[in-house]
Amino acid sequence: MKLIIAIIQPHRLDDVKRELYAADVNLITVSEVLGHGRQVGVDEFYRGVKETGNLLRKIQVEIAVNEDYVEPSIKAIIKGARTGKIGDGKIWVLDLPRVIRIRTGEEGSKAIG
Amino acid sequence: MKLIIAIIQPHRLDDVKRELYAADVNLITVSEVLGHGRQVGVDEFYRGVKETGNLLRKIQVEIAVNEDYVEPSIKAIIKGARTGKIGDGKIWVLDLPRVIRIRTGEEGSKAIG
Amino acid sequence: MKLIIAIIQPHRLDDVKRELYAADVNLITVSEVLGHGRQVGVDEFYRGVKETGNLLRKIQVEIAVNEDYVEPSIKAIIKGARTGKIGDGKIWVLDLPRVIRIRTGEEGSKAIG
Amino acid sequence: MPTTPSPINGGDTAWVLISTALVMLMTPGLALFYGGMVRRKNVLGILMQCMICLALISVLWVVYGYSLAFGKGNAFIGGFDWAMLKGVGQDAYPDYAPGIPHQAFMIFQAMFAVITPALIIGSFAERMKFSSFVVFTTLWLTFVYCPIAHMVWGLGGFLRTLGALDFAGGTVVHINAGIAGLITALYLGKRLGTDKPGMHNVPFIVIGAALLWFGWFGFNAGSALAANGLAANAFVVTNTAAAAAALSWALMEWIFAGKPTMVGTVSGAVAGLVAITPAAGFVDIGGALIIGLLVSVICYMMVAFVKAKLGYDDTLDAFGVHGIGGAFGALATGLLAQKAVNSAGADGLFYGNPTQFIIQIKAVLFTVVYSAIVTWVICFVVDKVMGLRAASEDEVMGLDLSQHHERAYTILD
Amino acid sequence: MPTTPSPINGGDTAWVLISTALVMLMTPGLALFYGGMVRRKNVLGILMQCMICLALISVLWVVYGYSLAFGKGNAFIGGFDWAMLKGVGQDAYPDYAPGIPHQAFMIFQAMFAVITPALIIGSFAERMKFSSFVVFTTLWLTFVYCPIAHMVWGLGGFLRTLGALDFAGGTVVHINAGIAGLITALYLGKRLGTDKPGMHNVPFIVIGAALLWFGWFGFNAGSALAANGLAANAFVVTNTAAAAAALSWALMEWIFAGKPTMVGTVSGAVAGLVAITPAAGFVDIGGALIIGLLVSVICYMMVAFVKAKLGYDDTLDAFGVHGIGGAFGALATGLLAQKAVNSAGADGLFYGNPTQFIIQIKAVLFTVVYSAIVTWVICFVVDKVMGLRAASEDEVMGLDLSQHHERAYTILD
Amino acid sequence: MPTTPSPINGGDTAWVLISTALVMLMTPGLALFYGGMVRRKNVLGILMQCMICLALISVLWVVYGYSLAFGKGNAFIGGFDWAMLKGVGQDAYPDYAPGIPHQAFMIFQAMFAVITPALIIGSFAERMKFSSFVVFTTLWLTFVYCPIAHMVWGLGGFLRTLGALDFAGGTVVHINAGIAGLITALYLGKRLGTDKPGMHNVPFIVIGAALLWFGWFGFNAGSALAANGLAANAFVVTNTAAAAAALSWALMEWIFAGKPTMVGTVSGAVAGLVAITPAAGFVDIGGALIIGLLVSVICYMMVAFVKAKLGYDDTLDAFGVHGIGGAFGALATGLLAQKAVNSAGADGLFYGNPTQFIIQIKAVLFTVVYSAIVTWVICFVVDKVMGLRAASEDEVMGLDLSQHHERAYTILD
Ligand SMILES: Nc1ncnc2c1ncn2[C@@H]1O[C@H](COP(=O)(O)OP(=O)(O)O)[C@@H](O)[C@H]1O
Ligand SMILES: Nc1ncnc2c1ncn2[C@@H]1O[C@H](COP(=O)(O)OP(=O)(O)O)[C@@H](O)[C@H]1O
Ligand SMILES: Nc1ncnc2c1ncn2[C@@H]1O[C@H](COP(=O)(O)OP(=O)(O)O)[C@@H](O)[C@H]1O
Repeated sequence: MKLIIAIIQPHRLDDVKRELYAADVNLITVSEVLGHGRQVGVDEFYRGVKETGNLLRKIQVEIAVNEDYVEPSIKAIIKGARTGKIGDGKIWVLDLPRVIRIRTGEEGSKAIG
Repeated sequence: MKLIIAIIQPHRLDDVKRELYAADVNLITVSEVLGHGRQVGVDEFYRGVKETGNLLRKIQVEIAVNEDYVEPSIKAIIKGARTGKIGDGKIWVLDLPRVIRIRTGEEGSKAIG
Repeated sequence: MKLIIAIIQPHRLDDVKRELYAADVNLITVSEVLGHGRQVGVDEFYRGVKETGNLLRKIQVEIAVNEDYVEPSIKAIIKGARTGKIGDGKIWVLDLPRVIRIRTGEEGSKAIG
Repeated sequence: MPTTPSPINGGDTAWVLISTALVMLMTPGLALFYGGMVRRKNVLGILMQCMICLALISVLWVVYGYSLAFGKGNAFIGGFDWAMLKGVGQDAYPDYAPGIPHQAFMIFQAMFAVITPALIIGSFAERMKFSSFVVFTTLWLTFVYCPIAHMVWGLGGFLRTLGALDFAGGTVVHINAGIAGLITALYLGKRLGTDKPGMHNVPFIVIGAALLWFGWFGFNAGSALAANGLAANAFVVTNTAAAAAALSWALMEWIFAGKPTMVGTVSGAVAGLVAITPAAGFVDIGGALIIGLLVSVICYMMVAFVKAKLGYDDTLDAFGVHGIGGAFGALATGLLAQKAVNSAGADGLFYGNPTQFIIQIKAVLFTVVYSAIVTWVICFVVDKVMGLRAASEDEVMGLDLSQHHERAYTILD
Repeated sequence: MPTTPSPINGGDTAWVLISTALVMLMTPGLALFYGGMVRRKNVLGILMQCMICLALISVLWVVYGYSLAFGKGNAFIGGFDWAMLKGVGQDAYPDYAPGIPHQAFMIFQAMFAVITPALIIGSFAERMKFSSFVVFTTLWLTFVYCPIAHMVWGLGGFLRTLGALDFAGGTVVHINAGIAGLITALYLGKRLGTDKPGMHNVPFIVIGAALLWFGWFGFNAGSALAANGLAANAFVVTNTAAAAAALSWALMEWIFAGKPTMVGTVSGAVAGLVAITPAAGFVDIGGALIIGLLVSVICYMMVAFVKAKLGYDDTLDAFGVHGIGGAFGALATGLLAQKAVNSAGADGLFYGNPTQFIIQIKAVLFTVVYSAIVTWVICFVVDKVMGLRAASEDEVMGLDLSQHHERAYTILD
Repeated sequence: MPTTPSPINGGDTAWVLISTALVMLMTPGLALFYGGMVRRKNVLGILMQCMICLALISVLWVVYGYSLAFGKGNAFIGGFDWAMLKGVGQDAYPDYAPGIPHQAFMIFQAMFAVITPALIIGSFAERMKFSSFVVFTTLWLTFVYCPIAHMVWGLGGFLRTLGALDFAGGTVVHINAGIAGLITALYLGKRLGTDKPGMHNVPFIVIGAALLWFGWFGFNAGSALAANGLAANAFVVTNTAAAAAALSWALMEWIFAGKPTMVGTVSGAVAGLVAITPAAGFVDIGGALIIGLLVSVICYMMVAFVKAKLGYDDTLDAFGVHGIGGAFGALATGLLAQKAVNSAGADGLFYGNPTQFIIQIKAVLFTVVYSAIVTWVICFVVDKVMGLRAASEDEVMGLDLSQHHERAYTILD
């Protein structure tokens, strides 16, 4: 099993969700993060003092999937998140040796979905 | 060493914490996330427009532990978090090859606790 | 490749960022978390009722790096985050087998930066 | 139309109308004060209950409430002569307020009727079913507020005839609401899974307290029903008592908990405002300082120690602050009132008139007993008919989502 | 200086000045009401547009706006005699308001001119370019607000002469702004990527609504321009209509969406306030209840069903609430007005005078047509000259960062 | 009791009482204005300091402050005759304010005494120890505010006798607080680890600014102490200057930083309100526009460029806005005052009376020097006795947790 972590632009979340559901990936966990990358932020001004906006709002999406869902999930995320402009973000794929469903205590592949 | 990540219902956090401490797992990191899973959210209405609540508030708990604490931690989380209803959440267990304590620079098992 | 996760004191974030940039590590993702560890929080009082502050504000920094950046990153984080007092936090290093850049679809080492 | 036309005074009318607006603002102020104290998932539950008090009671009051409270009746309750404001017109009704339109007096009183049931919300916060709340509030207004208001302020009212002093609502508003709060808290039992206030947004609490303080000038000084020296006196003692009580609550915390807190300081201010309410038109600056300094000591003890001991879940301390503070203020009025301040008032015990203190005790006791019994009956009836408490899964989910299908704050957007 | 010096009445002056302050507070109140409804990234866009209305129009009004609206002119527009407040002094100008300084009348009117364009913001929220907004607002004040105000309220104004009743601005303020809102929403088209309100902070919406309600006492009861029985009547019916409309909106939701919501309840209150505005000095409590109970039914239908059907993006329902509610109120005034309430007014259809209803229809239609056409022309001109809509990447980034280089909330600190 | 009983005027009394309530609301407004500007961990520190000003000074004022500032004394300070409000009753004291109760005048003045030390908080925000703050404020009220108030406004006060014009507190309130702010900022040095404002919640800043603007009508127009033409004039110029200054600050930003910001716009409004304060009863609309448009240019330069150059940490610009804006307003009064506006005032330089300008310069200089020296002494004494600055670990943790043992917002609940 794999844990897929994607950092995306906030305004693409709805599209990413739509593409994931279309790919039959229905269980996701989402959180708000701040990112510093290649994308240049807007300078902010407070009482005339410039603050170089270097932490931009991003959304982090975590998805635990079985092996055969890895490629479809990645494709779906890219389809939903890509704008082609700098700042679109990254996908990280980690090994996930063990998954437990709290409600039933089930483990492994059948716990993941 | 392992990194245990649990997604739980927000109102179970106090119980999960209590069970973990009881199992002598005292160091945890907690954050707020949103989850989409099997659990069906309440429909929300704003000026008569229905919004299907599909991202529900969840709590993510991260715990880095030595191997012999893995099972006790998982048991404690389940004990604290289980309500038996859909939405109780998941536990993910990742390999954690390396841990460093910032204060001392210590590494490995002795840095974890 | 590795995924470095650091839990640090909130007020050290600026220093950590500065040290990381100095070490040529420019891409990071940051989020707000709450931590329970050795550090003892301040007791809070609400209408005379004491609440033992056991979840303290922390910042989580995530950095995906190629192998040769692992040591410099860890050093930079420690340099920026260490105050020598309890509560300075931890660094976790996970294996990161796969990285994809959403914008270009590139994979691996060249996608990381 | 009233039978005795009397000339309308522009200054007095301006003062009573603006005071009415100030008192109206207190209910949203209270909503914020309470709303900031609960957990994030219940804030709309609080705001909604407060705003529904404003909407519902504003309507009930013009339909029959004003008539029941202030209309001709017997010693215990008014009648229906003034229902739908029949005969409540643009001329003055001198028996209540010469110099201002009768409608101005009516609407000023409306705002008192609005905020009183809203105060109770603090005691049963985070666990009452919304539909039952609406029924509870309607019954409570009708069977508790209107009678008590009539007895204390209405022509022929029995406590008024007795000579009880209540300038702006110590018994009618605060003791009444505080006791009702205690009863509802006891009836409903504790919240699930917590016994602490949530304090999700302290700045909201402060904004709310500031609006309460601001509005209270209308509440107390407006109760002079004229822009005169008595109004100025009421204004001054109101501000002084609030300030003194804020300081003494902060001091209690400094002593007993190590640091003065923001929530404590504004809680003290509210306690001071509560306690000066019955006294505002009868005491001078010395009296205001005494009342302010002492009320916080008593309320702090109540909230920090006694409540914890007795173990009832008066969630946001409506009983601890309004019930206790109101009773203290009503009794203190019997000690500190001076005819020198208000010739239409009376002297208190400290000014040589022990009878007044006895009268005040009677009025307090009567209000406590009446409010407790009738509130309990209402709880019981509503509970049997439709259930008073929210379902436990609703309580866990939070009142915002379960009772109103909305959430207070988005997380991502 | 006015030609007929007349004595200044302290009570009336106090009432109009404080009413002016109340109406001033409505614009920040509106800013919160609207600001809480948008997404987090656009809240400063809303606040800024509202505050700039306050700043910009306050200046334009004293420079030429007041003169254009209330100064001597023809049936459609005033002139420039009173530009820079020449001749608008500390004495009364009895033709508009005896008993208060002319400047007090002028500044009271200023606040109406401020809030009217601010209301429109709700319709084009989250997508207008800021610089274009400034130009749009200046033109709209000059070519829409000032003429309509003159026609309805100015000496010699054509709708005033016709006998149209508009106590506090049903046509001038609400229909006018509502229609302008619809036009701008249609002109700009839908927002990118969403068609729902963001509702990022419901407590802000409630605070905003509370300040609107509070300020509306100045708006409506202040429009009596004196602290008298008529002011009291306006105060009472204003509160009653707001309350009744809040209840009936909540009830509509209970029926059609399963639960009453906080946003719905305060939306109803605002709808009630809108609808009673033209009627406040002419109807009694019965009229207020009818207006309040019905306006929410109509506005709810509009907002929940009709808008969804027709598919325009009236983001925060400035048209749905102010346009529709204002039109309903203006027409209802033609039905429910009574000379018994205000001898300077007229009887409506239900009191035997069908002509008044016809006049009201004419006034509404005229305002709708005039406002629609001129607003459209202004949109067109501004669009051609400088572009009316924000660049799409700016819209995606949010107006706060793109138009003002700042963000509303820090995330980490 | 005053020696010359004079009749109480209802309209004037209503106006002064409601103005007092408005000015009271400014302090919580300021709390929000400042509170939104700091980092999340220090917001309660700000709110607490502001609310403690309200509570503490309200008490000190009735105990001895009013007497020291306005009681019989010499040219520099009053006495203790009116301590505990002895002799300050419900009748008028015509030498200060005929037509309103003496207590009304006293409590109106109280609110000025409350907000002045609260303004200083902006300069030393995020780093003063709370207990030291309480002592500092008490000493500052006693040894800086009361004397300056007496000299400028008290019977026999030396600047009053000199003929200095200060309608509502340009010297007494704003220069005084601004200079004190600069001194405290210099004395304490910079904050640890940051030199930028935190701006954790801009909507709070806007709510705060709106309440300040609203309250300032009471501050300035209430200073007429009667509901008359002069009050209307003060009201109008206050609104105009605020509006013009908001626009010109926004414009400065548009020019120098690319975009107008929300924080800038409301900062400009506050600067305009500050600058018109001494002038409100003496200048006409033209004067108000000039003052408003120019003050923001000066303050913006100060805050954006000069401060950065000089490097002191005037955290929230209490000096940059109140000190500089107040001095500008006081001098501009000496240029633009007209007897045509207020026959009890004087003509300024532009109206042929250069002496007035000289007098204003003297008054400004005297206030600057006096305030600077005595404030520095107070800082020094408090610092030596108990330490003025919070411990550095407390500063890092934030004042909310370290000084008050509470946090402003929960994160999870
Ligand atoms: N190596 C990395 N480690 C941690 N976070 C990263 C890394 N690379 C990218 N990110 C996250 O992805 C976001 C987008 O990256 P950016 O470099 O701006 O654009 P792009 O991915 O299109 O090259 C960043 O703001 C950051 O949050
Ligand atoms: N495969 C997954 N990937 C990511 N998050 C998941 C996954 N499965 C569950 N979750 C998280 O756990 C929460 C609970 O899951 P849900 O399916 O509702 O209930 P249950 O775990 O009882 O079957 C979800 O809201 C989501 O946040
Ligand atoms: N084993 C762990 N698992 C999860 N989080 C941890 C762990 N150890 C430390 N942390 C996080 O690091 C923070 C600092 O740890 P603490 O024990 O207080 O200090 P130190 O790291 O200096 O010993 C904690 O608040 C917690 O968020």
